Amino acid sequence: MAETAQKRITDIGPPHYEKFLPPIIKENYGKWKYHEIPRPGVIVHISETGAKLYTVRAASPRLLSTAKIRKFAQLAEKYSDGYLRFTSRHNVEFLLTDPSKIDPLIQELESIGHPVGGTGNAISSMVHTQGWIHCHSAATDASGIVKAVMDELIDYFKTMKLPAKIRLALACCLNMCGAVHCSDIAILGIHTRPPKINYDLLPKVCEIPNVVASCPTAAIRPSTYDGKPSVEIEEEKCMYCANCYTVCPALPLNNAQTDGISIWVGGKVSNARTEPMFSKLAVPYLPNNPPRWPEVVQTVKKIVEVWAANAHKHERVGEWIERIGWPKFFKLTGIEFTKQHIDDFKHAGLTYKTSVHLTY
Amino acid sequence: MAETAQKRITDIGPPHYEKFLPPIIKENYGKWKYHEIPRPGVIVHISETGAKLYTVRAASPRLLSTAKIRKFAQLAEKYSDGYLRFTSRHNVEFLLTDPSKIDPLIQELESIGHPVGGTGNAISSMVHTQGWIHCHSAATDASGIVKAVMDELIDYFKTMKLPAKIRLALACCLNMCGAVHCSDIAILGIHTRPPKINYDLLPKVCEIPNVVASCPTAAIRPSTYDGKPSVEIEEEKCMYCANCYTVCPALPLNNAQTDGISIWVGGKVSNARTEPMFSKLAVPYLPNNPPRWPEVVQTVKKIVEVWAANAHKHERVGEWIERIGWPKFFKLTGIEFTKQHIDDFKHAGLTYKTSVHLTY
Amino acid sequence: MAEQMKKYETPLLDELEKGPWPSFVKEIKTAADWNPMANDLLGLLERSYRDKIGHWKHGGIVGVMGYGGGVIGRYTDLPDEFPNVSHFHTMRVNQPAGWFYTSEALRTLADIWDRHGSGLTNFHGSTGDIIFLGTRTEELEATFSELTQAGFDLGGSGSDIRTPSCCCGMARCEWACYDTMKLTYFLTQHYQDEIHRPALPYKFKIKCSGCPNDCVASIARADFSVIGTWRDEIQIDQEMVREYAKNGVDIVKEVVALCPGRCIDWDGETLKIDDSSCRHCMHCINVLPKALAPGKDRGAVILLGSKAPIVEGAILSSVIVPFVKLDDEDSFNDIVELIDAILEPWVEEGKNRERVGEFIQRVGLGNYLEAIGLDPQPEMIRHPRTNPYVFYENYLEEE
Amino acid sequence: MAEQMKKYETPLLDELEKGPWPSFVKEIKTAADWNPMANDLLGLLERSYRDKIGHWKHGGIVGVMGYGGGVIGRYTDLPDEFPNVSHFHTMRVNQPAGWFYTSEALRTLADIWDRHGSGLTNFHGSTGDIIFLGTRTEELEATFSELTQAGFDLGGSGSDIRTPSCCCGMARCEWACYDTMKLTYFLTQHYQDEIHRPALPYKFKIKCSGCPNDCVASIARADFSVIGTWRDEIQIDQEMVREYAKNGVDIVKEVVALCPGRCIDWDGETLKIDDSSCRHCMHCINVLPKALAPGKDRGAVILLGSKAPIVEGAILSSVIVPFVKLDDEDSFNDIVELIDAILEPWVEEGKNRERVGEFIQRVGLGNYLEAIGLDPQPEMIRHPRTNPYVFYENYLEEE
Ligand code: SRM
Ligand code: SRM
Ligand code: SRM
Ligand code: SRM
Ligand code: SF4
Ligand code: SF4
Ligand code: SF4
Ligand code: SF4
Ligand code: SF4
Ligand code: SF4
Ligand code: SF4
Ligand code: SF4
Repeated sequence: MAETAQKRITDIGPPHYEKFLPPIIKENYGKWKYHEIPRPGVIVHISETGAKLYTVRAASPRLLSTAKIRKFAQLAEKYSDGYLRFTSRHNVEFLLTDPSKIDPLIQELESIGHPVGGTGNAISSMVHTQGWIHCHSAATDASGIVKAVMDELIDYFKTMKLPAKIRLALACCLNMCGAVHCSDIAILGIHTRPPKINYDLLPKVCEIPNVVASCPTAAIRPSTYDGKPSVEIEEEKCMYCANCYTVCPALPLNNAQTDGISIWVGGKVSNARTEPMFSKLAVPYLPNNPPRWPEVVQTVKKIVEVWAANAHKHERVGEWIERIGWPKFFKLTGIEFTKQHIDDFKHAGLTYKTSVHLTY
Repeated sequence: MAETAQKRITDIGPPHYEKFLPPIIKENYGKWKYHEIPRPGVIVHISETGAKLYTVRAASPRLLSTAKIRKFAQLAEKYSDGYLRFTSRHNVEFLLTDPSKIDPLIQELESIGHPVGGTGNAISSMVHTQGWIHCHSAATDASGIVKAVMDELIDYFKTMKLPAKIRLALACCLNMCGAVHCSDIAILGIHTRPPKINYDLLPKVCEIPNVVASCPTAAIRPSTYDGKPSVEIEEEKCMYCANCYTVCPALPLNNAQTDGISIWVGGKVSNARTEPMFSKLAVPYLPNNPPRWPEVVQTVKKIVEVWAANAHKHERVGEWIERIGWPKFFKLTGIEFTKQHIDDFKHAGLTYKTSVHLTY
Repeated sequence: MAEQMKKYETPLLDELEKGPWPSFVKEIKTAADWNPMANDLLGLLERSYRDKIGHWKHGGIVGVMGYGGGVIGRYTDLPDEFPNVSHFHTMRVNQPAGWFYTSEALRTLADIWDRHGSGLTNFHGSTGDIIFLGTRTEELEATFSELTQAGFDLGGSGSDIRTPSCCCGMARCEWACYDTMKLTYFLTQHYQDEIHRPALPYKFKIKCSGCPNDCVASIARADFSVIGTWRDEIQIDQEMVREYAKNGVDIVKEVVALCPGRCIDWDGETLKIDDSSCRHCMHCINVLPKALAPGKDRGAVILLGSKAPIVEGAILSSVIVPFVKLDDEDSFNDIVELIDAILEPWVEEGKNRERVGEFIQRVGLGNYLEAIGLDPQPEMIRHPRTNPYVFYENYLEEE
Repeated sequence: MAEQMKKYETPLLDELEKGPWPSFVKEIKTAADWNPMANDLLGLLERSYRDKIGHWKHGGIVGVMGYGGGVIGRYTDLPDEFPNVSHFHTMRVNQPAGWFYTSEALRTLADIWDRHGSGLTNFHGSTGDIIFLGTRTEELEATFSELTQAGFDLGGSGSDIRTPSCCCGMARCEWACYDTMKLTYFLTQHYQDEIHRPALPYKFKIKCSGCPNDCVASIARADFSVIGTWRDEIQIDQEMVREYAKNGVDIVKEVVALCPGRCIDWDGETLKIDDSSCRHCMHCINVLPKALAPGKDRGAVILLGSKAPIVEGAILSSVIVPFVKLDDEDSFNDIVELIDAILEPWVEEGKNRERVGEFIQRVGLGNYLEAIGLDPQPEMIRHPRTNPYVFYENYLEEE
């Protein structure tokens, strides 16, 4: 195999995207004039040239077997001349030029369990992460909760009856790979106990100064244990961020009994109307209850429905709450307001209410 | 005088306010129904009972001689049955029941140099502080600048032609006794050089640990000088707050050459429409130029006039800037934007522009 | 005395006698005509104008017997040249609530000060006190004695409760949602000891405004801010609204569009307010004072912690009690209980020169609420936390 | 191999085969039918569902020759029970810009992964890569070799530049203000070395959105965010506006009232926009796509520094270049120069695991701008400082 090594190709980057663009896109690149959404899951883009591109968007669990990938490839060949793409929220999109193929494609997608929708004022797929499928850091699973939540909210994926877009996301630990920090509703896996120190392992695999430096609340101090260099954790100072665990495998926080989930609301990314906003804490703790996490599903559903019933048209969750005020959000959703909601981190003082703009 | 000492009265508090209320107020206390401002400086309050109270508001320099106080007392006796009050912005108000006395009172006030006005959409008196009249900490004078600014803006005191109220204030050092931090336009005395250490005095009058602890940027370290305990100041870390000077007289910052003035805009206190806001830095430095501080006067005037010409009705300075955006504020006023405007203190990161909501 | 006084040349200050705004220089000169302290102040101030620098030294501790507060010590750094301001201490005299006076009361004050001080005053200081501007140490006790004989007392200074102040409220304003002057007088009397004898980590200021317009700037300038409000419907006189419209008020642009609750509708005939979304900002009432008025179920919001920037940056007061009725003695006593509760953890654990607002920021509002026995409420915050760094101690305890 | 595979009972996971949303469990089972790694993953995951805890260990450093990034090492903590996932490393494969594929390309990828891995993938990872989910160390090099033969390469991981990603832009969107895919491809190619060989203090992500709708969430998820915009007038087709109005769009409520620049007027006939006050938020265009369009003078805003909360709290990207044209190779090269300038002080002075956004917050935006040679502009800030703690070094120097 020395030969292979000689021919080793590196640093070529991805294939050029043009190779994968259908002719209609090449011809109308940069010439699109407007779009319409004739039905949920179908977007038609009309070009200056008059050309029309029909996109059919189907749900994806993101975790795909190679078999399913081949199936998508086959569908693309059958309906869209072999062209397809994926979206920034991991849906799959077929790029059609022949409108008569839309219905059959949708039928076939639905028949293999991939509902069509997610466009316009809908719930699209949830951005999410690895969870128990692949990550050492996870405080909860990712795919399972997404499945349970979306099963319950499927109607909002397949229709466009909501006041505005609503983006759901999930991250299985505070690292927030799902970048849930700017989502309308975010589900976040959390630890609620300080790390347990593995005294045997620690001196072998961790650099103590790094570990000490990693802790944002200075809860970790160098110490010795059984004559060996180690660390000491002031438990009351720990807020379970797991940053120490990221730099030191001997400090696991995972805990089957006490790991759980928090729910966040009101973030957004787009600049439409209001500036991008962070999500804010709605529910500090819900238990990990596999396989279907009913507490999480019901809480998310409740928030979606209260928002749907009360928001003005085009009002994202955060915009709605800004208009009605947080006290009303808690009242309408029935979520209890607790000490945990009150910020106590770096910029906490700026989150206190410094006006009498209150509703009664 | 031992007798006096025995009869010594303490802790009686101020006289009860009822002693000083005119009969019309006692009778209509809590019964006022609405008010009108028939002309600048005159407010009439109408009671449920039909009673009418006429208030005539005159400018005051706040620093009053006892002679002037007696003059006010005399005017009150002549026009308002001996009743008068002062406002939270230090104007004097005469409380009349007889409307025919309004004109003569105004004439007399104007004739002794106390113009009438400050009501409605006007510039009222400037809240201000001691300056070189009385404070050891002052980086500039107070009364002199106020006089110079108000001489220039008098027309806005005597009329009500501005888009909204506009509150000006001055504080002669960062302690901000004038609480200028929430003013439409604030004038602030500033030092721009680190303290000069008086090595002889320091060990005698200052507690070194207190001095070290007082510095928010940790610029001060304990040291010795000439064998005596002292402190050392890392000059690049100092931002001239004078907190060390407050706790230690041996660390003066006052400097005739480099003390000066900064201008702040867009603060407000009322809850009307928008929530209370802090003032923000408009001009980082203007020189101390007594007796009339022309640079300060012209800058303030310019801001007032640009605001007056561009704001919508009822729009305070801060509300106006929020609508048009800061880039336009700098463009319209011609004020240069510099590194100093960019926050670098505790919550600096939150002042960066995290959206593409820009105007071009 | 007068005949021996120096005559200072004041070319710079003379410039500030010109112009339409009342001149503080004229006031000083008026006093300087007969009062040597005022005269030396004039000379010293001219010197400051020339030198572009103040000529006062850091104050020492001076005061009247048994009091720790109420006097600001002050000495010039040029005592040889200006011996009459070698001492120039300020006395803070507690103003009557709402700053109402009779001519007689003013004269009494002027007489006392002419006998003992510079003949110069501030009506009033930024905190609200009457300021007697400048006298010698040996005059303090005598001034104090005459003041108390006349029914006046000193205000606060140093690490004590400062003289509470308030807007004119029910005395002259239709919008007062509680009796600001009554509450202020009550609190001032109740806290006499705490005002006069500094025993706190730092100063503590109280200001009472009758409505959300906050005419004493309490939300920016008081550790303890009481701001009147209502919780039922805004009172509307539709006839009057129409009259305003007829007289040229553009109800849509000037009122509807500026309502932060976006809860007003105007069809040209009737003004409708969705009071459940009203933010109690006062704007619509301010613009249409004859037509609108605060509701009838009135009370106040209590906010805590504002201060100037030294040294952690300025703070605005934040909501600690979203609504409280303030219509009888009992409710005033409840305020006293609340203040006492608020002071306790701060007095015990506050650092020297740490204002209560800074203390709360340091220990966290949640912990502070626990310490003073108040339940967390969403009204206390602008929004819940955005960071995930939650302490789950309570779940820990539940185990 | 298949015949020797264990059959796991998965009562808990089976519950997640039910319901209308596509089931990831079905996907795993499909692969588990023939692939022992996928099969052991199924068993292990069922165990996690039972235990309510993950069964993965902290990853070690694994990779392909000469690259430091692109592979995430992973090992189960139950290797005896689930030997086929004792190694289960992820490979990150760089996606084509805009995530467009041909069926052929997809099949090529599937074939490679069937030969070397678990038969499971993510289309795509959160950063945008194609994720090949789980294989053994010894398969990495072979997979890499087949990938590059097929024209694909690995993406980033660790402290390197991560795979840039972008919205579909001009390929399928009428609002793209610059060619997102072209720029993304250009940058990806330019930074091959920096993507594959970690040499930064921490990760550095690049995302390109064609307009302020920001469909790749670049402002929240990229250290370097490029967001398209325009600076001339919004293009209006009045006829079409009227048609929307006729068809039931309430122009006043849905458009005028929600415009953050408060710069739209609609009299029932003509829509007027005061473009000098337009904030470029896209809302009016979003609601009336047939009638309105971004202006013709198009380009982008460049923002810097966003990241997830670990460990100082989340950051959104903030404006560093208020407007830049991006219509030729030169302008792309300018972007490269800018990125290089941005990286330099951070690489030199950044702490280990300090993102560029955190670095800027630590050293201060003003100082950082100086270091990279950009002038301060008011567009870079939400508002000027509110605290008076200004460093006057420049005045010092002037002396
Ligand atoms: C395909 C995709 C871009 C891609 O290259 O993959 C895309 C495509 C379009 N977006 Fe988007 N957006 C896509 C992710 C996003 C994201 C990112 C995200 O969700 O993580 C955002 C920011 C979300 C946020 O603010 O949190 C986003 C915010 C928007 C908005 C602004 C919505 C708002 O009012 O805040 C619009 C405008 C609209 O829909 O009116 C928009 C509009 C559109 C349009 C109509 C643009 C056009 O003319 O083609 C496209 C169809 C929208 C639809 O689904 O109804 N797109 N769009 C992404 C589809 C994701 C999916 O599968 O659902
Ligand atoms: C007399 C005084 C209270 C007192 O007890 O001393 C007072 C009295 C009134 N205020 Fe005030 N305000 C007084 C200081 C304030 C302050 C405090 C300050 O300036 O430091 C504020 C907060 C200012 C701020 O936001 O920075 C204040 C914010 C208001 C507002 C809200 C204005 C706004 O739109 O933001 C109103 C409503 C209005 O004028 O429409 C108001 C309205 C009023 C009314 C109309 C109330 C009434 O019905 O009687 C009074 C006459 C106002 C006028 O001058 O036009 N008053 N008012 C104070 C006069 C100060 C002076 O001499 O000029
Ligand atoms: C006289 C007065 C200014 C005036 O001209 O009106 C004043 C004068 C002084 N203030 Fe003040 N403050 C005065 C109202 C204020 C206010 C405004 C207010 O109360 O509404 C503030 C801002 C609000 C606040 O409390 O934060 C204020 C914030 C300060 C500070 C900063 C405190 C802080 O926590 O940020 C200091 C510094 C200190 O306490 O060491 C200070 C310190 C001082 C000292 C005692 C100087 C010192 O460092 O020792 C000044 C004595 C000046 C002198 O020689 O007479 N003064 N001071 C005001 C009191 C008069 C009165 O009793 O009515
Ligand atoms: C695979 C992926 C999640 C997914 O399921 O899609 C992922 C997985 C991991 N991320 Fe991530 N991150 C992934 C996108 C993100 C994103 C989203 C994004 O890029 O848009 C973020 C938030 C944005 C950001 O960069 O801040 C993200 C923020 C983190 C962080 C926190 C970094 C920070 O500065 O705040 C960590 C912790 C770390 O770096 O030590 C982290 C660390 C990790 C590690 C390497 C765990 C670790 O501590 O070593 C995870 C490996 C999981 C595994 O076993 O496969 N991951 N990570 C995403 C990469 C796929 C791809 O290349 O396409
Ligand atoms: S969010 Fe945490 S647990 Fe989930 S994939 Fe990212 S690092 Fe792993
Ligand atoms: S989990 Fe976070 S807060 Fe707790 S010890 Fe580790 S680094 Fe510190
Ligand atoms: S602002 Fe500063 S200088 Fe002016 S009176 Fe207050 S403490 Fe003295
Ligand atoms: S002036 Fe302020 S920053 Fe400078 S040394 Fe003194 S306390 Fe520190
Ligand atoms: S605060 Fe309200 S009640 Fe008090 S004077 Fe001002 S407007 Fe009237
Ligand atoms: S008080 Fe303010 S929020 Fe309430 S209705 Fe009037 S304008 Fe709107
Ligand atoms: S970001 Fe703008 S240009 Fe890109 S897909 Fe979204 S709407 Fe179109
Ligand atoms: S893009 Fe946004 S700010 Fe500009 S006119 Fe349209 S709605 Fe208004």
